[in-house]
Amino acid sequence: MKADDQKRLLREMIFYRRFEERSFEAYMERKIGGFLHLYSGQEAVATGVLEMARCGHDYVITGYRDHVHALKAGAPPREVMAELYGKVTGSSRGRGGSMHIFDPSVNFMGGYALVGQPFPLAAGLALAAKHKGTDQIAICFLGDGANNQGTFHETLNMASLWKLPVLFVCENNLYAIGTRIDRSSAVIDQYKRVGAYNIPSSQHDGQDIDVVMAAARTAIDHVRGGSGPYFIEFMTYRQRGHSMSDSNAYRSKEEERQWAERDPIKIYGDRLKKARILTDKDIADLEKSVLDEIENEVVRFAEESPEPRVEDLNKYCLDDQPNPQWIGPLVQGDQHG
Amino acid sequence: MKADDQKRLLREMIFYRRFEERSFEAYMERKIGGFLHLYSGQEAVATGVLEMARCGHDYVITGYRDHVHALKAGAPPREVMAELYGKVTGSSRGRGGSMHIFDPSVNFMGGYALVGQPFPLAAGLALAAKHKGTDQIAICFLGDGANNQGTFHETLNMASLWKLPVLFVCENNLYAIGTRIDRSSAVIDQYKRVGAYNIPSSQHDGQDIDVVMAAARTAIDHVRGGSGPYFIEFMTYRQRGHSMSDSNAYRSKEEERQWAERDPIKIYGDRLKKARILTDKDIADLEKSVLDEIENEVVRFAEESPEPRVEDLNKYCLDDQPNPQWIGPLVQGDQHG
Amino acid sequence: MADMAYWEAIRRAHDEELAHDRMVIAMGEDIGVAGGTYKATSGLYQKYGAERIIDTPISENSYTGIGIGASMAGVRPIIEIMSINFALLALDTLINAAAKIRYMSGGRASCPIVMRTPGGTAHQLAAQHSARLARMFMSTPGLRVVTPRGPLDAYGMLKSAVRCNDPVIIIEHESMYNMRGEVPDEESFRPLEGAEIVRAGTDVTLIGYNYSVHLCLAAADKLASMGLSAEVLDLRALRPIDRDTIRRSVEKTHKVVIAEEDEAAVGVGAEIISVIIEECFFALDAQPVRVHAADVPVPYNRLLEKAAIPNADDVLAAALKVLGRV
Amino acid sequence: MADMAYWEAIRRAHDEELAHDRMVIAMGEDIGVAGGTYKATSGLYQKYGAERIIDTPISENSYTGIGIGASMAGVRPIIEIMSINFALLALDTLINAAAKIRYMSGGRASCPIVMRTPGGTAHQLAAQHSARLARMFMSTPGLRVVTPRGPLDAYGMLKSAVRCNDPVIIIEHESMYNMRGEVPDEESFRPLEGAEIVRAGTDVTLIGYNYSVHLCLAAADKLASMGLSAEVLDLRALRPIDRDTIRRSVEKTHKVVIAEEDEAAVGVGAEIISVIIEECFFALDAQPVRVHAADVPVPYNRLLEKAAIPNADDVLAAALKVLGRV
Ligand SMILES: Cc1ncc(C[n+]2csc(CCOP(=O)(O)OP(=O)(O)O)c2C)c(N)n1
Ligand SMILES: Cc1ncc(C[n+]2csc(CCOP(=O)(O)OP(=O)(O)O)c2C)c(N)n1
Ligand SMILES: [Mg+2]
Ligand SMILES: [Mg+2]
Repeated sequence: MKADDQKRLLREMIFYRRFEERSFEAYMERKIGGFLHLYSGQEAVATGVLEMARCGHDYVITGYRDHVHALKAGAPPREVMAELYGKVTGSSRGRGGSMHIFDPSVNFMGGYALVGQPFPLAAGLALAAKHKGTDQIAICFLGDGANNQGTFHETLNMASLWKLPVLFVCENNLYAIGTRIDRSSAVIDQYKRVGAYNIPSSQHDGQDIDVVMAAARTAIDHVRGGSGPYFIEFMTYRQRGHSMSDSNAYRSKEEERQWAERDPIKIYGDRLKKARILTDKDIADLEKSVLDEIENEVVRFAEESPEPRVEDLNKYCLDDQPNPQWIGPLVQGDQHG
Repeated sequence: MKADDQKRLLREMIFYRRFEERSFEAYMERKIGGFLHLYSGQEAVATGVLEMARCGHDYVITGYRDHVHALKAGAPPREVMAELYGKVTGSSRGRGGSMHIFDPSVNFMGGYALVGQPFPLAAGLALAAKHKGTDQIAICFLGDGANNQGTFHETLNMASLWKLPVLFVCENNLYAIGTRIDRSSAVIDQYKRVGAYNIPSSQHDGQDIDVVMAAARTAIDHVRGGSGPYFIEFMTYRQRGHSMSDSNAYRSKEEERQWAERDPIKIYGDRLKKARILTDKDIADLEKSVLDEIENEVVRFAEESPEPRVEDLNKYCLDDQPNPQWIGPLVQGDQHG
Repeated sequence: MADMAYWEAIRRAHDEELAHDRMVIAMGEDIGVAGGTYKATSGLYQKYGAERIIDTPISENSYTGIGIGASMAGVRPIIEIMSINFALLALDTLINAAAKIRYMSGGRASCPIVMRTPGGTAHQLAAQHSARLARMFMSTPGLRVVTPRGPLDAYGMLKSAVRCNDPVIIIEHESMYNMRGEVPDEESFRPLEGAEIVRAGTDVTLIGYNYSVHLCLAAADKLASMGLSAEVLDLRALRPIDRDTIRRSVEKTHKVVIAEEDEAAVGVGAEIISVIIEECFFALDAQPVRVHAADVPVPYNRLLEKAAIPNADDVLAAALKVLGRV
Repeated sequence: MADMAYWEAIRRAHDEELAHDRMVIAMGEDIGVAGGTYKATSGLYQKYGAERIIDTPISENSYTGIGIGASMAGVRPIIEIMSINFALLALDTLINAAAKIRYMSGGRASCPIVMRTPGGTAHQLAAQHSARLARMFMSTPGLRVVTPRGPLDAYGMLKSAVRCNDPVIIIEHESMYNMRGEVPDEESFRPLEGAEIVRAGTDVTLIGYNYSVHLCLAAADKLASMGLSAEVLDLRALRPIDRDTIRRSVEKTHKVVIAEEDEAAVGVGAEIISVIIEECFFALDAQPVRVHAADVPVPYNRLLEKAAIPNADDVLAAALKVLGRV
């Protein structure tokens, strides 16, 4: 990988971290409402996997912890932030909020709040790609907890049976809200749960973006090559609580400290410094430019954007411009028995 | 096993076969309605497994193909037949019919029509046994098709996690209605789907009751011994269509012929003859006595039993004699804000 | 005009839409090799192949979800759920996903699926195979819900549903698949909205949908023989409801009976009564009456089943009551 | 009398019932080690152990099914589903199994489970976390459905539900867990049936349940300040419905408003209107009005959310309309 790309990747991860932390602040100021699930600490996974995908072309779908996946998939940051603010300029026009970022213009097919619901949707996107005969693949990011839903089993079986081009990325951050993985899954290594479906799988460090990219390369090549689905597990850790109201009381400070040392931005930054690609000063500049961009382009846009109009409450429930041939009106007298 | 027990087992299987075939006839005479799923050809599985269980003590639960499981679990044959007739003397008082035989007096906890629904119910019965501290186990009989439901995955995970005393018996008859197993399951051997749950499993011939009993012994000892769940798969074949309306058009005559040779009653009868435990004449006598019993005790009872009273339509919807303390009436004026 | 069975009409709609647009596919249990429980897809597997007529494992929630996902990317799936009872397994993906995706994406994504399923009692299928549940879909914004009462609508509404950009739930009925009726030879469509006056009348309005329209028609015949003129209205669409046609009929007859095969509680009848109250309370000359099933799971025994489910005589009795004839 | 929060009342009921009967257990996601999303089981894991306060994986359909299976064999599970939206995943086991097992077994088996879950909008939780869905349970024979509006009922109805032999669905509300109220110090029970006249009045009846009772009370206050006397009726139980209390109130006031937080279509309000029509059509002086949410998935944006969900002013406006004051 070229040095420029490496620098770009580091900047992206710094940007994502700052994006999340800034939305935390906006939440505290009550500018963002609802549930807010932050991705801080897990950046290497989405960034690394999607770096290997063809964003804008491949379908990407995930759960409620979705900002960074949307951003890396190509959703404009200011639109994502505006969505968190509930503004009409937001990715989902202010209707979805943090958990439901959508940007089909870059094939980012949404964040979903129901744990496990994206599994079949992802397989369906893959089925569509296959049916259309494109070389698109579908990438589904979900947490470790989601694997306990029936949809995991049902979907992986069908994806394998029908050789669908779908990559399942399990972001194993060891917890589903406050429930540690060994208390919810009879098999701790999630990639081993897939043997029952004839789907190849593997487990990797999710904090080192180089590891993530190498693993994703293999998996994506497999899927795009027409060999059917692949399941890839990355071991990672969320640095913050599950959502804003969570104090992390269920996990030890020691565990948190250990994982903090394996911060993906730190790991990658140190590597680039060691390789003399960047100096401390360069990184400080990067951080400054990110702060600047987020404040002046992203947040300002969100702040200044208008609210949706209350008169538009009913918009988007159904197709606003249906073809009358399918919908009606019905001509009375055209009776049948 | 003693010769007397062997003779009894053979008679039981003949009885079950005749019971099913006789209900087929009654269905044709429109004395039985609804859906009727017959067990002919699979008798060695339920008979063999439950021979090794403690019927009346252990919990047994299954799908809609449930007559023989109920009978072997201890439900009186005439009550099961009366249920098929919809009579008030039936196992479920005429309310359930063929698919919903219940006899909690012998811990036969029902037949269920929703494919996959009994998985969690069985685990729940096991949880209750464990919680009560008895040495009961729960035995869940289901078909190969049921393993594709999400409840399979969800339940097996929890059963393993909580070490519940539950035995899952998969009756793999190769088809789910008209869909052959290789068209619905990415892994053909069903016992291999269980690796993901840390549950021991094995696969056996389901047509030879001696094989079934030996395998069931091991599995039941494991479960009753407190080591958690076990999953056991028996390869078998239904001789008739899925239900009355099914012509079996999707399977070859050749396949049917091959399996007909492996009729469990024939296999066991031949073995007992070879071992000189029974002669042809003995078997003919057995058959005659079974016919006689079914005609004169079972069917006659069903025929002669009364219908439920239409006035009782609303009975059994809720507890008919609730404790007024929990239900009401509410004393007005006892207000709160 | 061809005289055909309800199932044949559905099969024809499938066939035409599959031929018309390669993006149309069908999925469900036993719909392919086996041709469908009610033959609604028979022969299509042979004609269009396994990639377009997809036999699914018994995994209702996820194969429905796969259809929904595919629909977000340009495919037009017709999803069959063998019985509406099994659709309870797929409600998460239908209600939490399909019905809400357009809205929560601010109109940027959509789920043009069709989900077809028979609801209703047939012949002693007992509690787990006899639910009707139309109410659950009818109450969900973001869905369209239609209930074809005969071959013409079964054919033409399925065709419209496939082309419509919203998720459409088509509720059929186990006891209607063999009903026969006329369908034009040339390709045609029937709208997904609009109640239909199936029989004009002046003394009382009998409102039905799906199978219960036939109970209303039978009751109207009997009323006619007594010299009473009943108007029979087929709701056709349960979502959205055609309030105008209901109002106009009630303003004409001033008396109304709603017949549903389902239990009353929070059901279609309750909603229609409320609509009438909202639209034309003061046009009512008598208290509207709902005819409905007993408030119990459906029993197996044939006498109990019969007692649990309303029939044409029950509609007749309700009409006579509304008309003050009893 | 102790003043306590709604969540504390639920916690106390759990604690007392767990202490009273070893067969009582609790199950749900994050209810044990983490103490429950709304603290309704906090501290109980420490007190009763992992065998009785069971943290479940994210497997709603099957852990609910496990609870149901256990209940058939003598255990009394209190099952928490973190949000009613997720309960759609468990409807098969709740509606096809729990609600029907007693009936289809001819009374030989029963499922004495309690399922508790919050339904309702809170603060911008958006479409997949804001459904109310009480209607789906209310329409199902074989279930009991209750909606405690405050700590007293939250405490006393949970206790009764645990001891009752039927499956009981308790619908709580995200926005009520911190509401406070008086609960007697001594152990007590509240019945699972019966509507309650929360405030007596003569001019108009305002009917609510769950959170919407509070909208009715607030509207009644405003009406009082205008010299109008509203009677506020809390349904308390959605199944079975207390038809008598409703009828008596309407016969007194002749005017009625039904307030529900849910969308109107096939909802609680529709059923109550139908009940009123059936019970006392001719006692009505004005057309009954239902106050309800907009017919859309719930939007995230706070202004849209506010516009989508009814408030006390909407109830007031409806009351004034019914009273002919506008
Ligand atoms: C069907 C469903 N059940 C429960 C929840 C509540 N819930 C939200 S997130 C979550 C934990 C999910 O954990 P995991 O899949 O590991 O993802 P993570 O939050 O760790 O990224 C739960 C239980 C939900 N949103 N949907
Ligand atoms: C949830 C659900 N989906 C679909 C059906 C329709 N159905 C009834 S039996 C059956 C096949 C089940 O096959 P299997 O589990 O192998 O059992 P078998 O009939 O072979 O004994 C299907 C699809 C159902 N009853 N329930
Ligand atoms: Mg996690
Ligand atoms: Mg089978």
